[in-house]
Amino acid sequence: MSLLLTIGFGPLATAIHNWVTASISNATGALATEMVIVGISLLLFLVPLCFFLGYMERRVAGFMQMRLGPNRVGPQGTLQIVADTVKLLLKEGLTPDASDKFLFNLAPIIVVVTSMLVLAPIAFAKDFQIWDISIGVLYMASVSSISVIGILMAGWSSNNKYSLLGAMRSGAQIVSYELSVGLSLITIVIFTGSLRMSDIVNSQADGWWIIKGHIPAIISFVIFVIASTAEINRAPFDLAEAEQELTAGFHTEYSGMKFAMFLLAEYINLFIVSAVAATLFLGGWMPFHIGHWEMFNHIMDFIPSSIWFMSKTFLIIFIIMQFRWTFPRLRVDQLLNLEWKYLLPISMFNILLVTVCAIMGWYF
Amino acid sequence: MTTEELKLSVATLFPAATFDETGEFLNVMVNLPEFRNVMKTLRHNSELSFDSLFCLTCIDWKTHLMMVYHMISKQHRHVLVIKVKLDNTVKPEIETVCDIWKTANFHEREVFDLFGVNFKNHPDMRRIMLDDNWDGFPLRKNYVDENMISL
Amino acid sequence: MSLLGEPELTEDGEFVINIGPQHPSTHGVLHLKVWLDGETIKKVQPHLGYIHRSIEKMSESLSYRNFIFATSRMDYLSAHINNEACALTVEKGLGIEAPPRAQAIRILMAELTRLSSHQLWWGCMGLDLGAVSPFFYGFRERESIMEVMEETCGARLTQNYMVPGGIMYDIHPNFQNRVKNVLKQIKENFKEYDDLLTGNVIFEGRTKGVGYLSPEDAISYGCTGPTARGSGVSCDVRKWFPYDGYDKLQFNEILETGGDCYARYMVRMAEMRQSVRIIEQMIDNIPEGDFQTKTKAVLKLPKGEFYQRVETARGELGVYIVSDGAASPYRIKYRSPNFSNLSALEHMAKGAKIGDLVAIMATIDLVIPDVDR
Amino acid sequence: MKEIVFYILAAAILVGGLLAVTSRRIFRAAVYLLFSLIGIAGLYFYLNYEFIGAVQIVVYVGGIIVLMLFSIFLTQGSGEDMKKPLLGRVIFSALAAIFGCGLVMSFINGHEFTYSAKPALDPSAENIGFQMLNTAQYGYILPFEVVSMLLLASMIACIVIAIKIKVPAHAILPDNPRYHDDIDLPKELVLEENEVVA
Repeated sequence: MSLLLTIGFGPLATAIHNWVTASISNATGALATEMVIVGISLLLFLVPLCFFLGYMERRVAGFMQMRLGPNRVGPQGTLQIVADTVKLLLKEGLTPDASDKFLFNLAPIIVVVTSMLVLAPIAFAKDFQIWDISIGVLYMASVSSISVIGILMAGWSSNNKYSLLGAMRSGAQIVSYELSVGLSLITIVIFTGSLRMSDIVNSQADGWWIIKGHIPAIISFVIFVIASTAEINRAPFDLAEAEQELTAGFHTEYSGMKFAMFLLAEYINLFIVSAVAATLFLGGWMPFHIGHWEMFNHIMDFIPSSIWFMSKTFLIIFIIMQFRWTFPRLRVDQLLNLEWKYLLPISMFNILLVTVCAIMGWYF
Repeated sequence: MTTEELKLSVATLFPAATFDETGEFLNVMVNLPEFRNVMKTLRHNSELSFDSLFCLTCIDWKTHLMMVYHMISKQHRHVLVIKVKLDNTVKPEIETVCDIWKTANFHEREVFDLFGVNFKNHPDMRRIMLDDNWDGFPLRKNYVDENMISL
Repeated sequence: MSLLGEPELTEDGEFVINIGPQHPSTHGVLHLKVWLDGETIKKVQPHLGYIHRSIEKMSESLSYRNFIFATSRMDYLSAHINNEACALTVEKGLGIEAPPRAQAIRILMAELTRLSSHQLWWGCMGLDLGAVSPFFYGFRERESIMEVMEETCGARLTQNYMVPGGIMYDIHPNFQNRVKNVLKQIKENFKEYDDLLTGNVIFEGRTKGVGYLSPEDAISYGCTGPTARGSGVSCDVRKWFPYDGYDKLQFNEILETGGDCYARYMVRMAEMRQSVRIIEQMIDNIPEGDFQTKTKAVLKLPKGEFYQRVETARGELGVYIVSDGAASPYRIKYRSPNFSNLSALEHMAKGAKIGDLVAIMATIDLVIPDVDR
Repeated sequence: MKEIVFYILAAAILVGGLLAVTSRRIFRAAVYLLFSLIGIAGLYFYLNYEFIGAVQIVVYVGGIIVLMLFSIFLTQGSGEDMKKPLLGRVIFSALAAIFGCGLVMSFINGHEFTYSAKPALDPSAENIGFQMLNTAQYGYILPFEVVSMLLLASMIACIVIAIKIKVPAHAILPDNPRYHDDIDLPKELVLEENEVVA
């Protein structure tokens, strides 16, 4: 493990790439082989990640509620989530009789696949990225908008009134909050002048955008965290599955593995949102540097880039988890008011501000 | 108002009413035909103004049913009990008071459910606790439940 | 789409959903049929009786000592106060009074019950609005009160500590010390309660102006307890018709004029402080002496009618006993606070959103066994 | 290998489109349309027109399909199977489709595809942005603004439609041709025997 960290993921990826292209002469075949390798390693990464996030969520909840959280199964309760997964896998996956069975079974798949697709442009470490697409940020914004269709589909096909109400709420919510998320992403795009993820990270070598971009960047960071919490349907914006109002909203009728897929998608989305915030505002895998403190900067460089990326991401995940266990839920009209009357006008104004800053060069 | 004053003013308003002072509160027995009129007056008369009906129930005396209305005036702080005798135990009927006190809506439904008293002009006269197709009225003294197991 | 052959929308384009009988926010088996226009509530119809046990009918065949214990199962969160109401009614019929020591202990226990009930309500209120953490904070203090109860009564929830003529046993020797510790803990933690919910922007947005009940409607619907006091209707039985020596104590009746969910919330929050105040006055001044008056083995009430009311955590509980001179009551009527408070729900929820309905139900603080009896 | 990807995408588009037209359930039809549109976005990605592909997803999938699903939610009876279309309509639609297909095919066959020495157009976001907001010759600023006017108009229209005007029930009846016996009704409005008005 320590060897892996010292090598770094970037050179590792390059080595694998060279090996594959050398052993398979056909270029398309090599690409396909690499796709398979990426897919398998992604799954191997995501499942433990979701286990850990599930465990972390319970521990954070316990911390916020003066209790311990899971501490029985395995050392410090770490295997609790494994036990739960086994339970979910073995449970009967019910499909209601009066439901539209095709769409009912398709919906969780769409939700999970969408969130996995969005992972592609994320830079996990230095030179370690699945697909450095030239329109990275736009790609993420666009592909993540498909997941709302999965939720609408789940709500409608369950043939349950609670599900339908939950799906309606979630649709209205995601479509509205996408605007704020998009606009706050654009702030950094304007600063950087590129949609490519690697360009955005590289532009932060001399300082993170939240510091370099000062006021407009901080505004859009706050808006991004709020709006993206709403977009991934987490409390205090979890109206789509508001337990006290709609029992479980759009996934009321889901059980077993299909329910676990929604849970999986929720955690992947949580990770993605935090990763995007870390990449755009906190410099992604870029280490923390201070001006001309060469010694300090050098020590910071010594910490592997993947550790930097993960620690920033998990910092934001921790913040979003704290929201969940602190705030009451908003009402549906208040939710839309917040977006259309507060966040969106502020974002619009912020775009103007950031444009002025970018043109005048008022950033560090 | 003290009990004596209350008795005096009720007696002047409704000469047909009879009184019973053995209990804690002043009990007024009212005839069925003038019942609705009495209740309206009690609520809207400015000296009495019984604005709160805090208990509405029925007692099965085997030979007859007795409707009991406990009411209090928040303003004058006096309590009055109105009693109405229902002689027809097979199909008892009485006027509703749920337009005078809104709380009577649920309480009258409960009495309908458990005693079988029909409240005329009640907006929603359905069973409230039991099944819609329940047989009999459980709080009647002659109600027999074959399935009951006594511990 | 049809659900069990029922049309999705009514002829007026309304969407009908059934909240309950199994639903997280009904706090029991309450069934609400809700007509919706989008998310706006057009009409609410409560369907009751899922846990109707006909306690009134059962009591007609129980002796005057035994029927009291059935009432613990009505409003199980203020079981103690329910018992007290019955004991007081029987005492009224017998023409006796509990000794001063018993009365003092009754008040202490009743106020502890009120505190624990309000703490549970506070936790559930947060839970209903989507904040999970308050639930645990509310239960922390409730748990220490429950331990006091357990030590003295031998039971945590359905205490059954009352008998006609006093209380069943004397208090545990540790009682005073433990209660003092509990009070200290509670007073320290009131600040946390306010930090967690009262000052929260989202919480205020969810409760202010929601579920308005005018004072006239509150009286007309027979609302009592914090539900009515939130609308500014004075109705505290402890002040209006004092029993067990409440008239000798210093405490305030809390009134708020808002009439909305926030006002009802604030009434309960302030009531907890008043309960603490009452307990503080009593805890060091429990008179010495008997804890029970001598009564006959078989109690027989004289012919007549007896009505006694007490202030439970949810409002006015009235016990109406009609006696024909036998060893068991001829007819018992429990005028339960929740039954009347629930009837105002439809009025309050009209025009609100589904989320508001949950908030309104939380501030009425429904206990369904008390509605159904 | 590359051809396989193309044929998979093309099959997704065609099968999705066909199922969208033939499905008897309106919600499913919308979902099949979704697959068709995603396939088209896939084609753009396949051609390396990444920006256009992303815009295709944002506009059609994230916008239009979601709006369609929403309007289906708000409509009554969306779960029931739709009535079978009249035979005449089916034939007419099929003819129209075949005609359109033939037209396109004839154009394609008539056109000679030649290799051009010119460099390929740059499909990057920057270039498209410059072109869109270009005021010089061959700039797209005018059409761009005209299209935004169109969008504004349609938004206002949406608001107008969404504002509910309460019409008393008796006012609806006389205008609805179904309730008039003496008027000659258009063919599709005449109910057949045993048919129930939804």
